[in-house]
Amino acid sequence: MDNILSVLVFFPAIAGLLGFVVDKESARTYGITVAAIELFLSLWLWFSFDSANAGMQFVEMIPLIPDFGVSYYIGVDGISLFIIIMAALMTLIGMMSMSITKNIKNMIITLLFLEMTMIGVFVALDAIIFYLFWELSLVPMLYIIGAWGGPLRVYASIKFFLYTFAGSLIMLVGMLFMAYVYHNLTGVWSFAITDWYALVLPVDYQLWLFAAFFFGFAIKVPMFPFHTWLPYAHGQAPTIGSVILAAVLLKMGTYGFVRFSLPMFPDASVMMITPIAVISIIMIIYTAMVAYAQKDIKQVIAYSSVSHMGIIMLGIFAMNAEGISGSVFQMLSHGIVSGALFMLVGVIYDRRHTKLMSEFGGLASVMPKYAVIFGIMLMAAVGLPLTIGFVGEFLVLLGFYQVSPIMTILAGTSIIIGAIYMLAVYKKSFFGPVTNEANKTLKDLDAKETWSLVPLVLIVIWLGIYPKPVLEPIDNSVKAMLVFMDEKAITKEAKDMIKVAKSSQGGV
Amino acid sequence: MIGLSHYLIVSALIFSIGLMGVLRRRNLLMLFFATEVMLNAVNIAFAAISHYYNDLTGQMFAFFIIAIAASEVAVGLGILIVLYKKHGTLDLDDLASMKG
Amino acid sequence: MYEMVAFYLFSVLTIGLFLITVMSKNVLYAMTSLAAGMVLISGFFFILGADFLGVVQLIAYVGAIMALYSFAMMFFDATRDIKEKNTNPALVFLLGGLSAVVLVLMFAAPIHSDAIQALYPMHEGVGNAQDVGIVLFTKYLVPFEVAALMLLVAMIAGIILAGKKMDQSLTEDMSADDEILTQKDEK
Amino acid sequence: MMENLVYIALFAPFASSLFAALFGMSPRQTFVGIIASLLLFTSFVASALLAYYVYTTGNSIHVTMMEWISAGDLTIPFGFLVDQVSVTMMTVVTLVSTVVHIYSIGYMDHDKSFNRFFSYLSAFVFSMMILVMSDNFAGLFIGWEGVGVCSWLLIGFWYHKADVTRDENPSISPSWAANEAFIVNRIADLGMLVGLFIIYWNVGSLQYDVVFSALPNLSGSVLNAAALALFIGAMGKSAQFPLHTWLTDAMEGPTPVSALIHAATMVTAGVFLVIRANPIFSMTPEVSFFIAALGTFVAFFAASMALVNRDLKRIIAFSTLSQLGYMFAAAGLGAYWIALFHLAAHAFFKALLFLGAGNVMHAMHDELDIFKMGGLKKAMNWTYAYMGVASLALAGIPVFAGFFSKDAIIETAFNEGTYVLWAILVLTAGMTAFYSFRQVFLTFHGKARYDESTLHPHEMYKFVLIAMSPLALLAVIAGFFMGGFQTFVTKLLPDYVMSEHTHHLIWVLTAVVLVFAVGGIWLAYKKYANGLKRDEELENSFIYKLLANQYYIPQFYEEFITKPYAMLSEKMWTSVDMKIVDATVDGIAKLIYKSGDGSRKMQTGNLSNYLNWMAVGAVLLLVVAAISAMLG
Repeated sequence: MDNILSVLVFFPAIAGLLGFVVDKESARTYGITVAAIELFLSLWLWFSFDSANAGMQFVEMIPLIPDFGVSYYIGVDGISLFIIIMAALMTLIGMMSMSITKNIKNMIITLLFLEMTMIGVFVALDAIIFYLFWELSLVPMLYIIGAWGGPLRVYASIKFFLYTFAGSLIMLVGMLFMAYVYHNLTGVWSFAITDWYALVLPVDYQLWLFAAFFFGFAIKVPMFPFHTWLPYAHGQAPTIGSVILAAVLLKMGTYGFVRFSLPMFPDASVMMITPIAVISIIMIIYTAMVAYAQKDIKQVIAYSSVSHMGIIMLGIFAMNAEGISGSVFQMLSHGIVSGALFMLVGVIYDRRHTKLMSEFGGLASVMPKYAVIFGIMLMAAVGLPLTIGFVGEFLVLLGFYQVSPIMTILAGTSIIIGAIYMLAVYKKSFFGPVTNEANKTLKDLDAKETWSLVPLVLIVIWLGIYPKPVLEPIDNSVKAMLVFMDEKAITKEAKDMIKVAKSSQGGV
Repeated sequence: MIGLSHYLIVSALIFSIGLMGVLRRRNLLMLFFATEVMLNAVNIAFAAISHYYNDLTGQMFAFFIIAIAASEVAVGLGILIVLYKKHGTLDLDDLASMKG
Repeated sequence: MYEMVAFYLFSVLTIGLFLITVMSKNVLYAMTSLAAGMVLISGFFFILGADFLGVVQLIAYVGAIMALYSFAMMFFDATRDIKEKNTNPALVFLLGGLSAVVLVLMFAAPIHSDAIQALYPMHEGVGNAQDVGIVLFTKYLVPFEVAALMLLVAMIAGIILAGKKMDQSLTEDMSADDEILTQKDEK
Repeated sequence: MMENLVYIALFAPFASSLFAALFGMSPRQTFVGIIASLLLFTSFVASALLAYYVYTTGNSIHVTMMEWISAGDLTIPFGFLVDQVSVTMMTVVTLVSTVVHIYSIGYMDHDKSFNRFFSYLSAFVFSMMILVMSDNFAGLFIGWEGVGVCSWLLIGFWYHKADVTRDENPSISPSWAANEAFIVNRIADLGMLVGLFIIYWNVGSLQYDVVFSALPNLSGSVLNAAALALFIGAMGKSAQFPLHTWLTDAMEGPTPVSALIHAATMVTAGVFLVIRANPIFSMTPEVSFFIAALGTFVAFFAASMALVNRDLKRIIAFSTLSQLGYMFAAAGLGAYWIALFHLAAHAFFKALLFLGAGNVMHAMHDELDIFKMGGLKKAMNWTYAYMGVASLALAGIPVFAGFFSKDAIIETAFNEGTYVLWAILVLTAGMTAFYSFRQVFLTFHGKARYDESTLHPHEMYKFVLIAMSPLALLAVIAGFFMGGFQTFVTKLLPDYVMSEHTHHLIWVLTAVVLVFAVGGIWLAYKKYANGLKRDEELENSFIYKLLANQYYIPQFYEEFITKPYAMLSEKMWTSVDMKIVDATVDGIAKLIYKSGDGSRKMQTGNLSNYLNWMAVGAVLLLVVAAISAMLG
């Protein structure tokens, strides 16, 4: 099956279109079936993926506008493979756990379209196709927040849309300029990312282009100080929206840095290490503190997402295989863990219709299963060894240590302050006596919730103990990218900074 | 000798007259006349350039401008008549239903 | 020499006529001077050797368009002076004058480029109409056909727009307005 | 064969934990405890067999199970190393754990979360086994964090208790104490991680053997940084000043937990790390001396707080802290094997002491204030004997285990010429004797100070008392194995022998220590053996209050760290995030909205106006074009 990627991208969308004729009662089953087939397809992709090959695989290319070098050009490598699988997985699990009954059919169709755009972003190898899916992904999310959200949903969804859209437009300008530069230097038009990779740009061009792409990606990540749309979006979005947003949509930003900024502008990236590291450290520490001050569980997790994304950003700019591989792995880990945490918050919200910690207390006594799963996810979130959260965080900090020990120590405080706010949430909600009458009769997880959460728990532990099947393809692609970046870099600083694996030497 | 500049200057002057008309007229019909003036001014310029550069493209453009002017007048006048039927006036100051 | 005389004559006349068009309060005067100005513009075309264009100008503009205007005018009350309250005449003259000055300045400046290559050069010894015809029906065939289609559409649009309620006089009986409005509402 | 034993020793506790977890949410079932204990015993037997193998052959066993993380040049396997040091730890850990497991069957008898308790306890043992058996620093870190989590779970085992004020209960609540322990440990873990990073980027591996063989090539500053960072990690787990406050608060957990985790095993992980990484520490004399000095300070510091404390478990916790200080002093002075020996001996008698305290609590219905006890000797003969033996060992009275190990540490301090440390350690030995016997006398001697009409103290179950006997036995006789132990572990660890000079003075030194120890006991006897006579004047003195309030350090942390952090967080959110960052974004949006609103006035609906605007724009463009043409 050569065009499995196209199938992966368009199957959910076609199924979504067909979904309009599906009966309202069976819409949910239909959606779960489609998402399950999609997940199966993505797992098949993994199965047929050649781990030893670091380059792009399953490449498809159909010229769309030959005069301007725009083509339908998709492919997958170790970096994007697992994010695709995670997108498929989280869509399926999100649908399974969904408690929404209002307009369920619209929700299912929206989710299927969202799945198409998410997978499209991660397979796109043509900047225009990438941009197309990137922007399209906003629309279903806007609809999900705006139609099923909380009381402030209109404000939140518009803020989300306009904020990210403004960033993407700057990115689009960057893309067009990049294509223009490509045309000037080579005489042909091309929007293919792989063609752009080959281009060696002067440093000032690199800096401008880096800045343009930076805005698009940074707002999506979201990096401090562009993060304020996120708490609103999460706070107002329905559970499924938060799950997808945290698990997959945020990853688009960090993925963009790995796919575009690093290999295309190696010199600029190296020059920007310090500013970005500083922003990332602010993200890590500052948002962790803000998370600690929150009263609403969901807001805590929303802010903690920002904090964790800071770790991911830091790893990307470590410029060595340990850091970048760890970062990509951390994207998966954060996707699964924060997705699960949002689902867990959704569970209690369905029961109590409140997310305020002051309303809870002593939940561990009434909902032991829930407490156990929450506890496991919490430990994964604070990066406990043998859970998925540790591998990425450890590698990122390890990798960045080579760049700057002091900044690593500052960033490493995340393991302390992360524990502070997470344990505070756990203590306030789960420990202590059951004081609130309304909590005394709460039901523990039902079958539907259990079956959607248990797979995530298994993944969290499995990838914590044996991350190799995932880490190896990622690492191969990252190493190849670093070799490529090192060859391409023109300034001496960049050449020094970019550490190709198997050449370990370095100071404290 | 009459050069290209002469024609262009005449064209510019006529164009400015048209512009002035567009600006000071309140009657829609008169506005149409003013736009015709402007179109013709441009046609002169095209014809002149065509002549002095020995290139037919200018004339081609002029043809199409005439064609467009004709269609514009046909549709525009139709609209004017409907407007007049509806409001009994063609004065722009009385036709301000698009106020934001 | 004749050319020069003709040019200046035509220039002065057209500018004057168009000024009347723009300034006159009477629709009839305005229209008549516009028609006259257009005839004189075709004169420019003849001087410039664009014979075919000149003819088209006469036929299309003076013949067709002006005729349309005059017919249209029958719907309106052409005898009345048009009262226009001009709120800001200074601005009008400033903008018109400024654009004129700037344009004249620009056009009076010598054109340096000699590198302009004729895309569709004229041919010696061949009539203008023939030249135009060849270019129009080869290179500009599609735009030409589109223009034809556009004219057709415009014609139909014009007929339909203006053709409604032809039987009612609008200038004499204003109460017809209400009738039309009520009819519209019923729809 | 031996490999299988390694896996049995490692995974039997894990199996036990999983088995108990299966019943985690069901009501109490005794067989869960029994099976867990049996599995732990299996692990102990396997460890003992391994110890025997290592002892007889002198070989170490190295197995690699699988690869864990591999990225870039980093490769971390799940590898396990059984050598003289780790096998000692394994045996001690599994032995104490087995005893504690059996003990818990009796102690947790009435708790409805009985099964859950065993699941946690066995999980802890598994983590501890990973910690001691791992053949690389990352594996050690797995265990390190694993024991941290288990300790969090176990301290907060009675999570349903509400928070109270610090005056009512210095640890506020079990869940509060658990969080404190976890967070304080995390602070130290960061240091540990940094140590790992330093090692990795300078050596390129985290395997012990690779790292230790590469040490001579490293510069002094790198070594110092690595040693210091690793020691910061050790400080958290072993609760060294200033990260010590969590240990006494951790006494909120069930007493078997205090015995196993917060006395015998987990808190000694820091000492273990220093011993394990001795090649690094022996190459960094400055850091080592710092360790020794800090250890000595903590020994004294903790003992001083134990002098006046009234809480049965807290006194033992302070004494643990103090003894950990002794261990660090020994390790810092280069006497690694003595530190390890004291670690093992301490594990036996301190676990015994805690379990005895558990018996007392069980009898007294969770009363912990020794001022409200007294005269328990009659009802609890066995416990009295056990705690007496353990206290004698702790005080360092000859024949008992503590005498040999502690005396050796004090001699080391003398031998190294660090006479100040020596003097403090000797003084601390006297204090140790005093507070341990103050506790014994107040608990068991004199008249009952509790309400005898409502409370009828009774002895613990027989099987529990029998289960405690191996610890008692070892607390008595462990010292006699010192010589054998030395030859055993010094095959791996650097040997440490006293100089000739010290050797000559050995009797004098021992006598000095003994005088202090016996003096301490005598003082305690004088003051407390015949009941409690409260001395109001003393209790109101500044020093007494200072000690009773732990030098006000918990209060200091609360006022100057916890509260400001919470306040700063709140400010960050309400002022910075909402009022600056978000308000800026909203401000931009408002600006655009306002400008749109303002320019709406242009939309008059009058075509003529629009034409004017258009003309203005066109003319402006023309002017710009003209000017730019003129300029360039």
